[in-house]
Amino acid sequence: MEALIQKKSQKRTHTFVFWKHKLAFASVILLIIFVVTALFGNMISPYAPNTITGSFSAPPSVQHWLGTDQIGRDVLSRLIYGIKISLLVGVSVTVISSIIGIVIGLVAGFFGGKIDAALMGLTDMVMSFPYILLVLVAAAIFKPGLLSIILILGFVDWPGIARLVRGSVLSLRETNFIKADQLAGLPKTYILFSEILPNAIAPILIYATSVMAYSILDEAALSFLGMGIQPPTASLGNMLNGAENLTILTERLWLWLPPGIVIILLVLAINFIGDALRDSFDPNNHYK
Amino acid sequence: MRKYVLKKILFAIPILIGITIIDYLFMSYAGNPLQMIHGPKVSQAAVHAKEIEYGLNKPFYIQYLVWLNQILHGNFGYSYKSFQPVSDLIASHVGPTLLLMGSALFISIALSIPVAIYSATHQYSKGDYTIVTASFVGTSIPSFFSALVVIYLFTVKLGWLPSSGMSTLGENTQFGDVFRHLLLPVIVLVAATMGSNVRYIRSAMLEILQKDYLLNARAKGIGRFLVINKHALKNALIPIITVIGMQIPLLFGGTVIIEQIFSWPGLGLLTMTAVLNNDYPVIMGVCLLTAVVVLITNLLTDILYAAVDPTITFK
Amino acid sequence: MEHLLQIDHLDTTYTVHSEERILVHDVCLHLDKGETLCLVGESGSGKSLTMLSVLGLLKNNGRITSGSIRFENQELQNLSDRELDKIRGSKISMIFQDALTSLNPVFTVRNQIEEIIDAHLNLSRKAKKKKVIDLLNQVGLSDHELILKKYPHELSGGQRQRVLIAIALACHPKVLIADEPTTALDVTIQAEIMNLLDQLKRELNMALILITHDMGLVAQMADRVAVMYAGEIIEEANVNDIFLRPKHPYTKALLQSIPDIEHSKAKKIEPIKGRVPENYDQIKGCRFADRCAFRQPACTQNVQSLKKLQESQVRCQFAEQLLNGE
Amino acid sequence: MNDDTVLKIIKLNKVYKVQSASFFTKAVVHAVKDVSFMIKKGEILGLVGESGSGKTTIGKQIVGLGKPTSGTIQFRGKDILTFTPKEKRANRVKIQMIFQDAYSSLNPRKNIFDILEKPILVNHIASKRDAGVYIDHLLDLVGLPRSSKDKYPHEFSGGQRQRIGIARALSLKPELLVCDEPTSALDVSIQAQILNLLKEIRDELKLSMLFIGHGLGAVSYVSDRIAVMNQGRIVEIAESAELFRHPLHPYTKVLKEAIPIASPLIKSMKAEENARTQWDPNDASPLELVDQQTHHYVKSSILKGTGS
Repeated sequence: MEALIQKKSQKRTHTFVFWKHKLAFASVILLIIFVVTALFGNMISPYAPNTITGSFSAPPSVQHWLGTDQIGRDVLSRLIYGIKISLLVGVSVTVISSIIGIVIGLVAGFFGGKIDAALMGLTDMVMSFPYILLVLVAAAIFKPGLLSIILILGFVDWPGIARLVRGSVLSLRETNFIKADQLAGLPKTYILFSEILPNAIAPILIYATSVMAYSILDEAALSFLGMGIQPPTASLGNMLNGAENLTILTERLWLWLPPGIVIILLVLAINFIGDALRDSFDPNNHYK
Repeated sequence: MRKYVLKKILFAIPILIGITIIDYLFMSYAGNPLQMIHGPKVSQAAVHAKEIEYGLNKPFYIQYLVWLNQILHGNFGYSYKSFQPVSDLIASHVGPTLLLMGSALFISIALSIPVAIYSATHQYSKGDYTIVTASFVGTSIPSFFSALVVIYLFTVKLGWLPSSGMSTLGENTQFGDVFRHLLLPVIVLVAATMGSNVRYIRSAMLEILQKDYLLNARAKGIGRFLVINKHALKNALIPIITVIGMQIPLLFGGTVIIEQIFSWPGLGLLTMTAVLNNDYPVIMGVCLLTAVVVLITNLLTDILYAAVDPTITFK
Repeated sequence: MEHLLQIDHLDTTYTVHSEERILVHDVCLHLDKGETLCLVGESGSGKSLTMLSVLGLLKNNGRITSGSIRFENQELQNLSDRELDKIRGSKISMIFQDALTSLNPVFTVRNQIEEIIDAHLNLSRKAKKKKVIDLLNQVGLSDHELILKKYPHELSGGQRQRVLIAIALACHPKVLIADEPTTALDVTIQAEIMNLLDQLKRELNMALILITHDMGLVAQMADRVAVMYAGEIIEEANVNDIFLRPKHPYTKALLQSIPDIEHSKAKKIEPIKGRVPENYDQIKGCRFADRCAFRQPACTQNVQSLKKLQESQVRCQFAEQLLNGE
Repeated sequence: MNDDTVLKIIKLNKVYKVQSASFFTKAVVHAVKDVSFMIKKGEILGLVGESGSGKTTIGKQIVGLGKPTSGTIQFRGKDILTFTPKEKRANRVKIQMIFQDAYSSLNPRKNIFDILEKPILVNHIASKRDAGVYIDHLLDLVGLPRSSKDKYPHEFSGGQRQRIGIARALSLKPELLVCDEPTSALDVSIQAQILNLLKEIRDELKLSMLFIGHGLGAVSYVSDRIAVMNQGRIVEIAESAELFRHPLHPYTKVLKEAIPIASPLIKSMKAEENARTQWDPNDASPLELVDQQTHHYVKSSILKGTGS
């Protein structure tokens, strides 16, 4: 029974399951919209994000669709800029932490022994520090800002990927095709990069989507706490910052609801795409 | 079993040392450890004298050992801001945090398990689909945003619940009052953690539902209830323990934000204040403490695994 | 005469990629008291699915789409899951291929044996204790206290399979379904387990359904044999007819493809060319046609049904011609 | 040194250290004990025994996927354990392996051409230009259509995958093939195809093979001689027809009796309850020649009647 199912072309399964996922489809569309918005932000946005263009805290109007903030900047323009920052942080952090994680995971898994023990010890250590706390400390020591946020998040987000890659390498190392490669005298580097790594890509990719989602959330949280992107630069997190003030919270919903909703949609889209990827890489998933 | 525990403890020691080294490095990067012990308002000459006394002219590793010795004696230094011993500050703030985290963790897990089991046993049904989608929505909402929303709804609009502090000012601390103050932050933390809990337990459960031993249990005719709640659930305890273990460091982080928004007088608030004031001794003290707590949690999780899974002692 | 278990025209459908696939088609089987029926076929031929259908143990995406399953004159399909639970494990028991994965790793042997007794029999503590010891004796496990305290991973492969058999026998079933119970075991242990099953079957006057792909086991164990191919029964007969007078070309080919130690050098084995078709439920005519050495144009056009030929039932329209030497 | 001896194994031992329940000590598993045998050119030696008897461990040591604790493995007269890296390169590829699980023995992300081409190029079997022709030839040899080249492993059935595994092993022009239960995961009708293929290849290429198996029918069908293993030791070796006709060692007898014969007229599959106590598992006596004609060897203790 199981064997019979697996015989079905995997490729078809991938696309089939992927597109069947209506939410994933909607998410892809949504993400494309966000990316386009971010890329062409300065063309789309009605005003410059940091310029005062209206009266203080004006409610939504024809000139300012989402109103203006406490010092008269256009909320929509700042929102568009914030999306750009969020995506920038998300992508950069994912790339940095993936590279670190993949290298550490590959080295640990392939060489094993003491190297493995040392690297995994390090991984455990980084994982033992409560995540936000570590970032806060780092943000307190280094000057907060876009670059430091990216670097800080990038350097604390890798342990998950490292563990994942190490696990894949360890299990792939035991497969017969890697043994056959060894018997055929293929070079070690070839086995590691051309045989093992491509087979570990799928779980890495899935995990990377969640890193991206988390890093966007973390940037927003840090900026919200005032330890992330510093004003006047707009970020979805620091736009929400003012809502700790009771007047803004109760009477100026346009100042905090839109950035909040945008963060949710952005992260949700990424999460759904990750879930769809997981489904599509696991052909058995739908028979459970 | 005892040997297994011993082994796990032995393996935890180097990690613990590593954590203190990282902590120490951060500390030295942030400032002179002497200042941290005595505060910045000490004269240059006195500092110099102390430097020799504490061996700060000695090699780095000796300095580290001196510092470690202090830590082991409970001396985490003094706050820059209030000049109180860091250990006292931590001691007075740890209770509220434990209360908040504990309630959130308990409720989150207690709700997640039945929801996840329902979802897994009704896979691809509408209910399952709704639960999974909701869990994704849950994990995608930043907790500070949901905090703002619940404050807006329950405090501002409905006026049902307080949104600040741990008790009403000027009144004697009473259980009911603390409970009312606790509700909103706990709701937010539960909402933030439940999504990933449900998905993790659900996928673990799905895997277990595929196992031959469940088919065999069904073939025994012992009834669906026992098959799920005895055979499947006992095996699912391991992933559930894992989830609890994973939640603790995450909750520590989550409480920083939540305590800040709800002015909950716990470690998170202490940390945030310290961060904003560059009060490094306090930050480092909290960091070290939480890292140790996380490590101990990991240790406990491992030990619990062995208690739940009879095959584990042989690994 | 009514049969103990009778399956008529059973179709079991699975939803695979939102496609409906009939994986078990038109299966008719019957089983009498005290008889051993072997269900033989290659992997994916639908043997296990047929038996899981009987017990209502199909996965969520599988269901019976037509046919009837009658046990002691009762239509099993009309029963609710709760009512079926009264039959499963008590009147019809099933044991599975891999004893290690079939036993729950986190419960002791005692717990797993007692649980089935608790579910079906109302025994006092003392009676239950005695029952458990009797069961262990029956399956040839001595050193009771030690075995009962153990977890499955602490037992050997043979011991685990014996425990599984003890569980299956606990409530004196009328039918025992054994799904490849020895494929994971060594040949010497297999012999022990098979002899045990055979002996218990006689002692308890049980009917045994043995699912296997090993023609050797079939020859040694069966009274009657049903050969399955691509979801259908293609031949059903008593064991002598199957081995000495096979009527379906697939059965013949299968017998010729088995190497055996008796005349290993003397005869060259003849493999069946090709492989089992993937989407066999889409095939209109005979499902074996494209691998068959005697294929006729009509084979792929006509729907083949199970027909009586001498003492056998055969799903091949040319079986009689083949029997008479063309 | 006889010229047509391809593989000679002398007193091979393999001891594994495994983590035991206690923390500070390591348990020791003696998987292979004093195993000696040889394989001639063009000969197929079958290796049978219960699981855990050390069959696969021997196979792994021969191909170099593990280092023996003691003993020598001579390939064409040279001890492969003392090879320099250069010698290794030149000689090791002459010993190839066919795995039990054909699916996991092929990289799922590469098509058949890529899977076959790389080892050929690395070992200079054919140039990049000639590789295509050579691969066609290999596919012909194992009975797969040439169009298989562009397909991926998941597009094949179990039997076809095993054919690809065989093609890959053959691509390096090996002189010895270690087949580790190559048919035990396959259906009966497919098993026969693979067994016949292996025999044909042997006849055509004059290859030597070590055929490890637990299906005794299959092993005796392909093998010229069979070695019977029990608890890490070889207890009996003989030509395959002879071995099961005149088994001498009690374990071989038990094994033979246990086989279910595919005929309802012959009652087989006997299992005596105390059969397993008829021999001493620690019997370290050497193998002794019983019959020159059939190359029948058995533990000397059995002949002297001291083995039981």
